Amino acid sequence: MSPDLSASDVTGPGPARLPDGLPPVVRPYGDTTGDGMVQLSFTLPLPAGKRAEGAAAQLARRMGMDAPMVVHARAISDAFTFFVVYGPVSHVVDVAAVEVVEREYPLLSPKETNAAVRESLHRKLVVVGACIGTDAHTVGIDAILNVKGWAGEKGLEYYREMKVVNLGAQVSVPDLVERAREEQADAVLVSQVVTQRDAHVHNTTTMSAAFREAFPAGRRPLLVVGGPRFDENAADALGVDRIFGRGTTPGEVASYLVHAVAGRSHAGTRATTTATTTT
Amino acid sequence: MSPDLSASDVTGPGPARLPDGLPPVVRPYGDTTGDGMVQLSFTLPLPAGKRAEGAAAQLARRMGMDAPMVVHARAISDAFTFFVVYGPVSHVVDVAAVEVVEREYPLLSPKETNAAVRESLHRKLVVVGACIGTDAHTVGIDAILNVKGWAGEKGLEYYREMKVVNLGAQVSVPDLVERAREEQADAVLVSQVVTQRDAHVHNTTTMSAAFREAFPAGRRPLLVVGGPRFDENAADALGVDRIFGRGTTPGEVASYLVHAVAGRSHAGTRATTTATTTT
Amino acid sequence: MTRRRPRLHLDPEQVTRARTLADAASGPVVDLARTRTTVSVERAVLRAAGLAGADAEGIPWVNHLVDAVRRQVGLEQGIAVPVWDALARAEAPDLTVLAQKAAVDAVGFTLPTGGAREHALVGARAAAAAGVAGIDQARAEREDLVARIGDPPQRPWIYLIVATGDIYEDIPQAQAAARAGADVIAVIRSTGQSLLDYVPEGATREGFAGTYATAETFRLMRAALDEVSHEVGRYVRLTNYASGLCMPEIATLAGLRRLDMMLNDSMYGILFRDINPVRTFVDQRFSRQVHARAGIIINTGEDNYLTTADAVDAAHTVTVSQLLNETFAHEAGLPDHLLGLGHAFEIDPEVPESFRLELAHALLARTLFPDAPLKWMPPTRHMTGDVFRGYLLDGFFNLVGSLTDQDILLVGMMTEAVVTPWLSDRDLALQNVRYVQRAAGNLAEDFVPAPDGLIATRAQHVLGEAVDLLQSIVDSEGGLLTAIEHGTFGGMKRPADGGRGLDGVVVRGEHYVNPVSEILEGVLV
Amino acid sequence: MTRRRPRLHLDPEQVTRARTLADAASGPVVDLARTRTTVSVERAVLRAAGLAGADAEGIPWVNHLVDAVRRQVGLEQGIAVPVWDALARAEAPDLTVLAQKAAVDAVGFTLPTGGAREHALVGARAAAAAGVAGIDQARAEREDLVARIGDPPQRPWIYLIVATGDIYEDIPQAQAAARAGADVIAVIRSTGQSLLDYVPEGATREGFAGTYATAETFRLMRAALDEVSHEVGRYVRLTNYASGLCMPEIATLAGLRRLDMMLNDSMYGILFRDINPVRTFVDQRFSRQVHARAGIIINTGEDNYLTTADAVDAAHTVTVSQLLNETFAHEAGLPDHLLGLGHAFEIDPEVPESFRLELAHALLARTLFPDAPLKWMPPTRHMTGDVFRGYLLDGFFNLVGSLTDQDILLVGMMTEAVVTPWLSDRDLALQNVRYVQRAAGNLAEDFVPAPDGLIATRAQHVLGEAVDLLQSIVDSEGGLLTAIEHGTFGGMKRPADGGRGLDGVVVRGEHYVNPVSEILEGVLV
Ligand code: B12
Ligand code: B12
Ligand SMILES: Cc1ncc(COP(=O)(O)O)c(C=O)c1O
Ligand SMILES: Cc1ncc(COP(=O)(O)O)c(C=O)c1O
Repeated sequence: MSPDLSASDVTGPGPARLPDGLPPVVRPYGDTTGDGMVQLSFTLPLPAGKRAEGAAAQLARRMGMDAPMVVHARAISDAFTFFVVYGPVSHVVDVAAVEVVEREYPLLSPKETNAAVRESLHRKLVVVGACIGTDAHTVGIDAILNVKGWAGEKGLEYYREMKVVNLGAQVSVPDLVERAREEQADAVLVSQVVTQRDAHVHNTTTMSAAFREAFPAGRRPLLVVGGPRFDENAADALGVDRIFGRGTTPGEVASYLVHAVAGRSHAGTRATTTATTTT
Repeated sequence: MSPDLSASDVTGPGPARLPDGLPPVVRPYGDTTGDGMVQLSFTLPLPAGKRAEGAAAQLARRMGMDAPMVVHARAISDAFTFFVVYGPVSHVVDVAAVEVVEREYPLLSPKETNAAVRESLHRKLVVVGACIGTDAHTVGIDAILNVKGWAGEKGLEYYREMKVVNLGAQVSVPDLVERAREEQADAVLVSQVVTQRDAHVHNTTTMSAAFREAFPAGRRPLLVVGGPRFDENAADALGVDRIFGRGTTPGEVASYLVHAVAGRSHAGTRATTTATTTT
Repeated sequence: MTRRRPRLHLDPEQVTRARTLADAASGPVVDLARTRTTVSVERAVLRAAGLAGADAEGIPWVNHLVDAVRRQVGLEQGIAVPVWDALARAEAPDLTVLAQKAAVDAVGFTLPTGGAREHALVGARAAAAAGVAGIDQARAEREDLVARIGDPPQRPWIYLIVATGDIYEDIPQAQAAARAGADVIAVIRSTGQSLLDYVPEGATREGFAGTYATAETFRLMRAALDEVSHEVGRYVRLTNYASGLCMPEIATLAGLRRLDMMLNDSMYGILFRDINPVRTFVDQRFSRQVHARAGIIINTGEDNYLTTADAVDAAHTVTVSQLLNETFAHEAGLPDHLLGLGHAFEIDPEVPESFRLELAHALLARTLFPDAPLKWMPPTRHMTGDVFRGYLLDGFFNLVGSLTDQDILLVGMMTEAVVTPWLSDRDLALQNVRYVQRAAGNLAEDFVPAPDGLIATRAQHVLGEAVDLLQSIVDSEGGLLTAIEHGTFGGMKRPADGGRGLDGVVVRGEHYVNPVSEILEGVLV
Repeated sequence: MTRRRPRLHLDPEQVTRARTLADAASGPVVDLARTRTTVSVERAVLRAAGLAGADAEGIPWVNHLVDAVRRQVGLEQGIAVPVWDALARAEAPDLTVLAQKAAVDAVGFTLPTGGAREHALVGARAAAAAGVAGIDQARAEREDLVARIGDPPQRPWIYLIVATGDIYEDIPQAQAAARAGADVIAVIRSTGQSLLDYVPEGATREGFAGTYATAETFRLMRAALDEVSHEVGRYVRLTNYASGLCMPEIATLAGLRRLDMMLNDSMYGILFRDINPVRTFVDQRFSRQVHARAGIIINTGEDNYLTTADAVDAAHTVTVSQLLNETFAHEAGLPDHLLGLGHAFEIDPEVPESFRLELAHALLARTLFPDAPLKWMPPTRHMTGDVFRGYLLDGFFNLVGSLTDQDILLVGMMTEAVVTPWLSDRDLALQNVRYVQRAAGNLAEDFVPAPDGLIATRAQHVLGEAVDLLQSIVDSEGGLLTAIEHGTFGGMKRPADGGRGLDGVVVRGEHYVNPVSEILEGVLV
């Protein structure tokens, strides 16, 4: 009878709210405020049996589930067992401490974006896009770039004040650097969808390193990567300027681009102008 | 490219095995040894949005998932969001430290059980069974007690040397204590299926306390509880002698009973003989 | 609702025979019920008359009053005469005070005759009429709301269970469910409530695996659903359970509080709660009369048989129970369109052709009861902790619902074998239903069971077994009561003189009067 | 396999018209392919002749040898004459040493005529014959194993993907999958392999999202599946990908290593890998000739169109592609029973009646290609991170497979939108298939699309659109190549002179000889 009572200390009525109206701490919700309920599934490389079930419970406990219920155990072979576990976790979520990439730019309509580009650059904003490495998933980058667009919004090609060069799939990093220089790109947009063995991370860091090497600091084009499995908070770690994740719309990207490109310099830090050497 | 390498340190070929042939430590397995992959789902009492997704990732991180992928977020209402999260957990399972209730008794056939009862008690072994409290789920206890049995094994009623009194559903604790005394029960078998708000825990501790109060130490019948959501390691905490979980078969229970009742005393610690007062 | 062309041919003679046998089996039981009353029936009369509230311990005043009357003068004449006589004698200004005094034995009850009796009856009948008027008003309100807000656009209606134990958690969950597509919300009751011989009071927050059904939880939830009905543009129905020892009172409260459906099976309490068979049949007849008046759709509980018996072997017991529920319901005045006969998708998924067998059973029910709003219930018994598999089974269950024109679809939960539904389980479950209903669309038009194929053969076979079982019930010495005693349904053996609540049954005396029944049975209007 | 009564009526004249148009559209492309060779076709000849291995950098000897010959004398006459001439001239004792020397330009190749040419050809033809004999032997082995161990007892066959990137993780996963019910195992290739103009060597462990296809990974996996085939009592088939720049070589290795099916689409490489169209058509014709000889079932890739185009709007492009794949395959000698034409369950689940539309499309393919082992592919595009919903969609996909007599069922994974399949995903997916196949049983017998209902109308409509599109391809100036250039398929625009690998295409000279093709085309036997 106690779990919900203790829980309402945490999230119930009363406690202060964050400025945005959210509760400062929350717990997962099964059917009662604060019950902390979570569902888990995983495979352990152990033969099915009590011992494996105990191991599953131990793992769940290590994950913070004090009283795990191992509700399903199925032998996948004589060496692996699949588990479903339910139970309450003791962790609370500290909502105030949540790191989110808040939208740091105003959302503009295509018209506003075009006006802002004219205003700040006095020329077209040049965007070079590609799927790099061996990745051939172009639907995501096409969703952002092609006129057709995504989720009802037109892609960047539709913007009169943007010049879009879409290099397509499986572009090598050297080719991308080269094209960015040739086109005097303001921004390079890269898509990475395959994430097995962290392919997206490796490819992105390779790409950003190549751009850092090829362009003097402050002169390289804006580096933007996107794909469904990126952590939007990882831009610094990956050496890029911005990451866009699952469900990004073209309008967001366009708005970001004017904001960031215009913000960077009014003189124009385009890719060639001051290019040095490259490989 | 590293996760699997680091992982094979843990479970790969080479490291010593436990006496039972199991690896000493394992990690969850997605598609590569040691990748630590786990699937999670839960609801947070937050409106859908980046902040809620960040909160979901935070929770996953607190659960030990260093690089969580929040792959699905769906608004259940304007106050709740449901998440599916995938990713690797950093925890390892220490297989040697897994607590399991190992079968402490030999598995006997009905014939052997009957012989053992005759041998040790020189009379029938008396079992009183019930669903206590408000629980009316009798299928589990019936599976153990009724002749029909479970999973191809006959129930205890089938054993010639057992006397089974099945009280059915929603039996109050005082009634159960009373019947146990009347029947001079060697063992009391209790089923608890409803677990919401820990009903099974409350009912079991109430029951075991009542038996402790009603019988002098060492004279109370063996207390056995069962049900699909019990933690088999919790016998001490619940004040009972043995817990049986999901998928128990009648043969296991019968084998345990002869082992435990015979082991306890050859004189016979039956419920009445030395009963004192009760309420 | 318009029925599609029948897809199953049943021998009309056998159908007639099945119904005739069901009538024959129920007849003696109805006679038994007509000649008895129970403490709960009498308490229901007081509740209809407006007596509410409870003492400090939570024991309702209706219980105190009925117990006191019974102690002093018995219930053979019913509660009405002694109570309204006492009021007429100004023992107390109103029912509540009377009950309070009765609780401490500070009132003397009598059984007047002649003028005094007539006088008492006038008071009682007025009070009862006011109560029934309250039920009528709730019904009119419902009809009005449905007319204004509208019914769900699709069949089957989507029926969802809420079961937190706390009415204040239930409400937002029910509202979220309605917003997400639920057409009917059922608030499950706490374990153990059905064995209480009183109805708890107030906005309870401490149920186990369900929330206590009280006049106040009914009111709160109905108000919450009215609010959301306007918002979603469909009248969202509310369901509870008229079963257990207080079935007549719960039915009365449901009528007054505008509940829209009630679980109300003719044998569930006997079989699954070990409630005395006679008590059950008496209580049930009264409660069904109330439901009929209130325009409440009853939901029967044939699904329950299949949780203890095998769904293939015992398929015909479902049919027999449906036929019995039908005849009992008709006798109590319920028309076909209020008969939510139940059946369930409970065949072991390991059985070959299990999906087709489910289709056969569901079509059989559909064909036998063309005008009843059938309630199609999801897999429970063969659900396991494998929630993925469970989600799939629920999808196939939903598909049977669409292919066989079911009317009410109790939404299955992937966590059936794990926990009472979480908020997210319900949301996922609704997504499942919506996907299946939308994706299958009018697929029923392409579903044409081969004339001599498995589906047709199986349905005919089950009907045959049902007729045989009914025949054996009618033929056996003690009829239905003996059949129940012998474990015919769900394998449960329940003797007519066993089980809970028998001491609450009273054989009606010659002068028995029940002013509520008089109205419901049309003796008075 | 016996086909059930047709459930869909198609206008036979329109069907004939569709096929005539497909033949007309493919004709010019076949002519193009007949008159050209590619570096990979020539390497395939060397592989058939037994040349294997690679230098320290992993560049295969076949590449070195073909490149050297091309540098020195060109490939217009094919690789055979210059290579076996060099051997005849004792430039090296065997092909490997010859290649090693050629790699460092330590051999001089010539294009002899007269007796020397005839002499070289004798050697080349003997080597080619030995290679083809190896393929024949593998085929005979398969036939023998199938006869002894048996085929899967049910249709559709269950086809499962393994994709860890590491052959040593793949093997136990594939074996586990077979034990759990898979009839066909496909080992997906690493991203990027298709753009390599060489076939990697050895037991590779470092693929991304797939494992490198090599002679050795083929061998290891086939051996592992032979082992498990005996264990499970069904011959478990192995699939890989004959696509990309090395299609002819991969096909040859597949034939030699007894692979059983190969992904091999006439236009996939062009559209989805931006491989030059001419290169693709030339490579493809040769690889299909090999598949025909090897008794390998090809799998076409119509599913891919629906990942970029809408599955309802573009349904007819699937039909057109199937018809083109059919005509190209027939021309290359593949009989119907080796034609695993593809199609997929990719309609947006939000579309009303989506399930019936899927049934319509699947029945259309079934009816148009009654003798082809159709490959039915699962939802991918509309799968999301909601793995529960995904599991349900896969169940409905499986049901379409059963209702419309598909032959090969590519098992869908609930984690489609998340990760390459986990061990547990595969196990859950197989459970899903097994449930659906068992539960639905012979439900197809009750599935009778209403004659003028949605399903029939939709199928006819799609066929009509397909005929129109074929007509416009045939009518347009440059035929199929121009249609491809204009983005007709999957919205991808691929000009005939664009894309990767064009420089590997060589127009055959007057004296071109391909000793393997001679055998495959029946010029020599
Ligand atoms: C379509 C598809 C294909 C098509 C691709 C066609 C094409 N021209 O793109 C085909 C059939 C060719 C294909 C092939 C393969 N695929 Co694929 N494919 C998919 C599928 C079904 C859908 C992807 C998609 O189109 N999503 C829709 C787009 C709009 O979403 P998105 O990419 O997330 O993009 C959005 C955002 O992320 C963001 N965004 C994305 N990029 C960028 C870039 C910038 C700059 C910005 C600002 C934003 C942005 O904005 C977009 C709009 O919101 C997914 C499964 C799934 N349901 O997700 C698998 C999937 C992506 N594929 C997968 C794999 C493994 C492959 C193969 C490698 C398999 C193989 N070994 O053969 C091959 C080879 C491809 C290769 N070399 O890369 C895996 C990846 C696993 C992983 N996480 O590593 C997936 C997840 C399937 C699976 N579970 O196995 N695939
Ligand atoms: C059948 C069933 C019913 C039937 C019960 C019929 C009957 N006579 O038992 C009916 C329809 C009556 C019913 C009613 C209710 N049920 Co119910 N029911 C189930 C169901 C579908 C199957 C349970 C079952 O029979 N399992 C098969 C048996 C053999 O397994 P078992 O009990 O685990 O027993 C095995 C072991 O645990 C062990 N064991 C069990 N007891 C013992 C005892 C001893 C001594 C030993 C040694 C071993 C042992 O051995 C057995 C054999 O291996 C489950 C869902 C599910 N699929 O699990 C819900 C379920 C148990 N019910 C549930 C609920 C909430 C109810 C209700 C309270 C709902 C309501 N509010 O109306 C009611 C009221 C019942 C009450 N007062 O208790 C919940 C419990 C949730 C929770 N975890 O708290 C469940 C999980 C469904 C759900 N998700 O909501 N139910
Ligand atoms: C027909 C019927 N009545 C009543 C109930 C509720 O049972 P109780 O409230 O007695 O636990 C159920 C449970 O599902 C039922 O099916
Ligand atoms: C027909 C066909 N060929 C080949 C492939 C593999 O593509 P690649 O190996 O070129 O990445 C696929 C992928 O699904 C396919 O469908």
